[in-house]
Amino acid sequence: MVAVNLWSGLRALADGQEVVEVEGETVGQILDALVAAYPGLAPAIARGVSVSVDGQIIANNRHVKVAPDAEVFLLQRLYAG
Amino acid sequence: MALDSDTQKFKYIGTRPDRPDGLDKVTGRARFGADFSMPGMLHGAILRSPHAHAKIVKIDTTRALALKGVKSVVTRADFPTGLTGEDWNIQENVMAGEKALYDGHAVAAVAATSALIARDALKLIDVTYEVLPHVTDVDKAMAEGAPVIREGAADYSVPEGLHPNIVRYMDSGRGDLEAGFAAADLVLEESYKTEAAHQGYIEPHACVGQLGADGKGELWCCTQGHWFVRQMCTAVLGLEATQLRVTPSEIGGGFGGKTTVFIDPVALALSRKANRPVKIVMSRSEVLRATGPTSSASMDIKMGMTKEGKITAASGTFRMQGGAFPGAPVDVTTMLAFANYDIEHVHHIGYDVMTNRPKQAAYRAPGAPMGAFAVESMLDELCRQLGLDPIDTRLKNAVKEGTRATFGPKFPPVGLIETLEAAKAHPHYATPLGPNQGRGVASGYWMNWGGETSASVAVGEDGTVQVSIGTPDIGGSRASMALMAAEAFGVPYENVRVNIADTGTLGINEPTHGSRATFASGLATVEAAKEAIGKLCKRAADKWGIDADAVTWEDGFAKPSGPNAGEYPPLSIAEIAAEMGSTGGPISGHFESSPDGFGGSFGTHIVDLEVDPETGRSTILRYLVVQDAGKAIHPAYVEGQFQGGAVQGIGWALNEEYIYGEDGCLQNPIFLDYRVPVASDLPMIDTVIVEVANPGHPYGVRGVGETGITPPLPAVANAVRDAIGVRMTQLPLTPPRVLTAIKGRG
Amino acid sequence: MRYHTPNSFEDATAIAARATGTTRYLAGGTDVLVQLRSDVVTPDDLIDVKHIPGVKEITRTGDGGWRIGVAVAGAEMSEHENLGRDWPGIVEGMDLIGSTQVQGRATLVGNLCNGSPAADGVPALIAAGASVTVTGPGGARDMAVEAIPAGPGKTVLTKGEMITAVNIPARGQNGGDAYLRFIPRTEMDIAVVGCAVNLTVEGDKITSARVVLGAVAPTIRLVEDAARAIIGTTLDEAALTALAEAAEAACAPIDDKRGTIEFRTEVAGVLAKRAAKIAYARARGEAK
Amino acid sequence: MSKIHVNTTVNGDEVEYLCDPRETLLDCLRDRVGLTGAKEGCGTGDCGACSVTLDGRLVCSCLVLGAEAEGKEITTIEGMATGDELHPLQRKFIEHAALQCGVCTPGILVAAKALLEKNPDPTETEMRYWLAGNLCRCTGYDKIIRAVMDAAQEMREAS
Repeated sequence: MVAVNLWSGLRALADGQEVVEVEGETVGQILDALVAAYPGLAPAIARGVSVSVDGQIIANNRHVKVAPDAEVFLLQRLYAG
Repeated sequence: MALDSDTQKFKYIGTRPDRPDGLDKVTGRARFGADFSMPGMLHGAILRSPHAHAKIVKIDTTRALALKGVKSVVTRADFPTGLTGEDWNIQENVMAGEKALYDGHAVAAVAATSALIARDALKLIDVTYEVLPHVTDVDKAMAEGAPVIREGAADYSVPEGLHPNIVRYMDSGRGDLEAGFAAADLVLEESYKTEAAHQGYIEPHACVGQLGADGKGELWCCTQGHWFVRQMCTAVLGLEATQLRVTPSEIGGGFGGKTTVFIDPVALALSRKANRPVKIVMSRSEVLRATGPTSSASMDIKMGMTKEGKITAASGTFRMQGGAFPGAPVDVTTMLAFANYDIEHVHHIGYDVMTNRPKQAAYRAPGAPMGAFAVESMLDELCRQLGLDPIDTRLKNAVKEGTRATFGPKFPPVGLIETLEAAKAHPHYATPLGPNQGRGVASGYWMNWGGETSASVAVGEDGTVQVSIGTPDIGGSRASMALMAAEAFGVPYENVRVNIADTGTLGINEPTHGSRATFASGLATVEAAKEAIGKLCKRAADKWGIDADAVTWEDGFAKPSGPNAGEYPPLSIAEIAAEMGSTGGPISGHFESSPDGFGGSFGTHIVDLEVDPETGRSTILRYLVVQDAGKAIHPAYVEGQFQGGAVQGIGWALNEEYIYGEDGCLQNPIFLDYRVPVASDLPMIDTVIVEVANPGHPYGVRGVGETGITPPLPAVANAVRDAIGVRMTQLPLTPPRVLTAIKGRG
Repeated sequence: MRYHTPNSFEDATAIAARATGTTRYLAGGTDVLVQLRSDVVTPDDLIDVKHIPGVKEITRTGDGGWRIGVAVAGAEMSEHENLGRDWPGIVEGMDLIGSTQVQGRATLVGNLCNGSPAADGVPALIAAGASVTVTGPGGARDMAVEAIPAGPGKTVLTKGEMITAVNIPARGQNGGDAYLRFIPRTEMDIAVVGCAVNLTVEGDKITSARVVLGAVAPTIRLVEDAARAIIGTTLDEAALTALAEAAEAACAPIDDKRGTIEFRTEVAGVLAKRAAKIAYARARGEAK
Repeated sequence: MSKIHVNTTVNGDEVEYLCDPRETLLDCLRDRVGLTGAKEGCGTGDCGACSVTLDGRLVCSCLVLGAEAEGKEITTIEGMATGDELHPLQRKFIEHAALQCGVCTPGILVAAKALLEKNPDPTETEMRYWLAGNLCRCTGYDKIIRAVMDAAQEMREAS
């Protein structure tokens, strides 16, 4: 199981939880598991999120491995200038 | 991708060679967007709405079509329907549908045998408008009764009951704000405003488009990212992605504003109808009215600090308008506003609001400068009222590796502390100030991601190396790529030729934006080089009849890796290349991925300025940029990013703004009144490059392109506060506003 | 648009007289071509005056004054050896217009006929008491420069009339003039406020003065009260305060993208004081 | 509208073209004569990217009509080097990384050359005011001024 931290705006879509436990060994599996567990998160994730794994910002790479004890945060989409 | 080694000794990296494209650029031979022509080419011109908000009742193009020399006319009717999401937004912005949404919105376009005929033809297009009420201010656009830009545009994030112009809502943070503020000795609350600014690139958008009825097209244009252009044009025109080949010209500045499309789909649509290539070049007033300035912002900040200078709590509400479309970078503003500092109790609220203004586009660290102006101004005020040194206070709160960021995750290695210490130690900080003079300090951060990257290298028959990358070279990155390839191959810098490949010859690449080019394309070049080097070693091994693993590559030579591998004279890249045709074929290397491990870059700026107390005009006396580059590949161009970013920030702080009249039209659409800094406005911009290596890149590279624009907004404001004794909270700090503040001092 | 290159003022005015649509004269073109490019004004007839003999000349007149040809560019005025010694204020005004490149083309008459209340070249001409020679169907006559502007973008010249020379009076002894303007940057802006002062002294007492304000009213204004505030004084603090008050009182500016009413009024007083000090120092031979 | 036939000299070469009365010298240099070194950044004389010299005088070619070039001497960036020998300013701009995107570079080089011909030893302030009409958005002007100073010194030593 991996603990995923949600930004406060998403908590309302995940029964008010700040941290959500889901099954998954890669970023992609974790995102899919989040949507399966809390369909309300689907539009936010579809719109594009970045995932931070132990401080590394993963913008759109679904295959990055995630250790069970890794620190995982969902972050709003990044921009570029 | 662990860093190859911290104390790497580089042969080429870190040197300052002449850039490979320098000769063309100083002789006028370099071909920018508008310098390109084609046989049989027509000239296009775009008719733009004179109204800020109007229903388009009818467009009659008969008179225009009748004008001799006119070959085709397009309106929205010539574009496919059924698009959704951002594709629809881009199509709607490229050519208005039912409504003209802002002053300058494209309504129709003409292609003719000369630019003058095309311009004359525009006057013959009769558009019937039904003018609607408009709104251009972000706070007014959210208020009760404000004109609605587009019904039903709000997404899942927007709570019920808010004005339809509010299309996205953000809420993030942690801890207990009340407890945090209670623990503070001083709590301040203040509202801040910044106006929209334009990237101000000197080259207006230009392209030549050729599209056939067979759906096959060619596009030559100035752009920061031709794969983005391909995706957007094919979506807007209903084409298959790879049937359009986009070739980037030299680009005359972009700063984020050329990562999208405005005229390219129009040129292609005109070309398809006329069956001839069509060239469109924007005028400066079209660029300012109808391309993508950044958002304006209205912000409320509250921060608490102990008398020792510890920030105990911070909260911010950020209202930003991104024009008549969703997309104001307010999510980044909420992420980075307090990100410099280790704050336990923090909360951000963000509103993305629509107004009757052009669709915003990215502008160098999009979203960061606005938040920094507010937060670093308030931090300066807290320090002033508590009698604390601004740099020491920032040092006391500065984030470092392992600090939990205000936006959630722990920080990887970063260099904020190093920049603060270097700034404090710099002679500038100790220089005495005269009357009416003031000093301001501020820090800023930018981070990003690697993004889709494809690169390839190929060994020439004479052993020289050709590198093909997909990130257009705006600021000298071809030199950096050549340095990294030279380092990897161990061949002289002069033996490397770097080309910006078109979309037909490389895999997908994200644009040169997000300070990613040197990081991502650089990394891809090094990885592609490793693949080619592997093949070069294999050819040597075959020649010597030993195993490939027993061969290493050093300074451009294949060598037996150890005594037991056998005694063979080293083989140079030239020797291997000379016979590669008969030893297995051409040798090249490729690398495609979306690399992560991007290193964010912190910067700290100090500015001294003098305010004329009788007129309110500010004169910059000294300016210092200290920024963490991780590893400066070509130091001169790293300094150039520091200096260019700082001067854009100075312009944004002092004189640049979008001025809309009561009629909702832009009043200053030319460089006479859109006042970018000129040479005589500025002193030399001093720079210090700090190098805290980024473990995510083989040479430690961090993206340096964007951080530089963020600190100047608050630093200049803090310096004006220091000089006149009054805190000003709205940019730009124009002389009339500063004089009013001085006179209000009483 | 028909482009004409007459070789005499007579031909030029004849073309203008029989023209039916919009007519413009082309000297430097730094206003006319900007308006052409941005579709603000597309003349039907554009009369290029640069082929008329004498238009590029700066000549000393019999009475010690100066005659400036209509096609003399600002840069040529700045580079002229003696003109700037006599009338630094007039040369400064012209020199502030636009960039070095614009200085290579822009002319005094073009600046005057464009009719902008913020014209930098005009206040010092008025302060100097300069006149222009107007030629038309009815022959030639001299008119004071201040009589030419008729409002933003308009002059009193009628169809077929054109200016053929700028006549600057002799400097005379113990005289000094100066022009200052306020712009938010250090270069390249249109004046938010402009002020020219021309005065003569006897010893340290001001014997005559003309004070002119730009960009603070629909036309450039000769401000008698401001002159009266300093005539007969040694430009002491009291005189400077009175000068500033008179200058501010003469302002009837607008709020626009360049400045507010309050700002223009306040800065008009500031510039009047500063310009007066420079003119006073020059009149007394203390400063170049 | 009938075209105007213009005979002029560009970088020492006799040049002939037909132009519409409304076309600027910049339009003609780029579209008729095929010299695209001068760039249009604003069309209003505010950016300097189109700088050329006209009978030795530094001007914005977007504020000159193509028809006005009749019988004149024009020099553009393409005429700054002599064969493959770069002008000191051109060399110093590369050496000092005094350009990033390079679209303002032709205009600035032509303007800087005109300055040094008029004043071989300008101060930094004189350089900055002379070049105030040449906008650059990438460099912040620092390295441009250093490159002009360095070139000026080299040219003084050489003369």
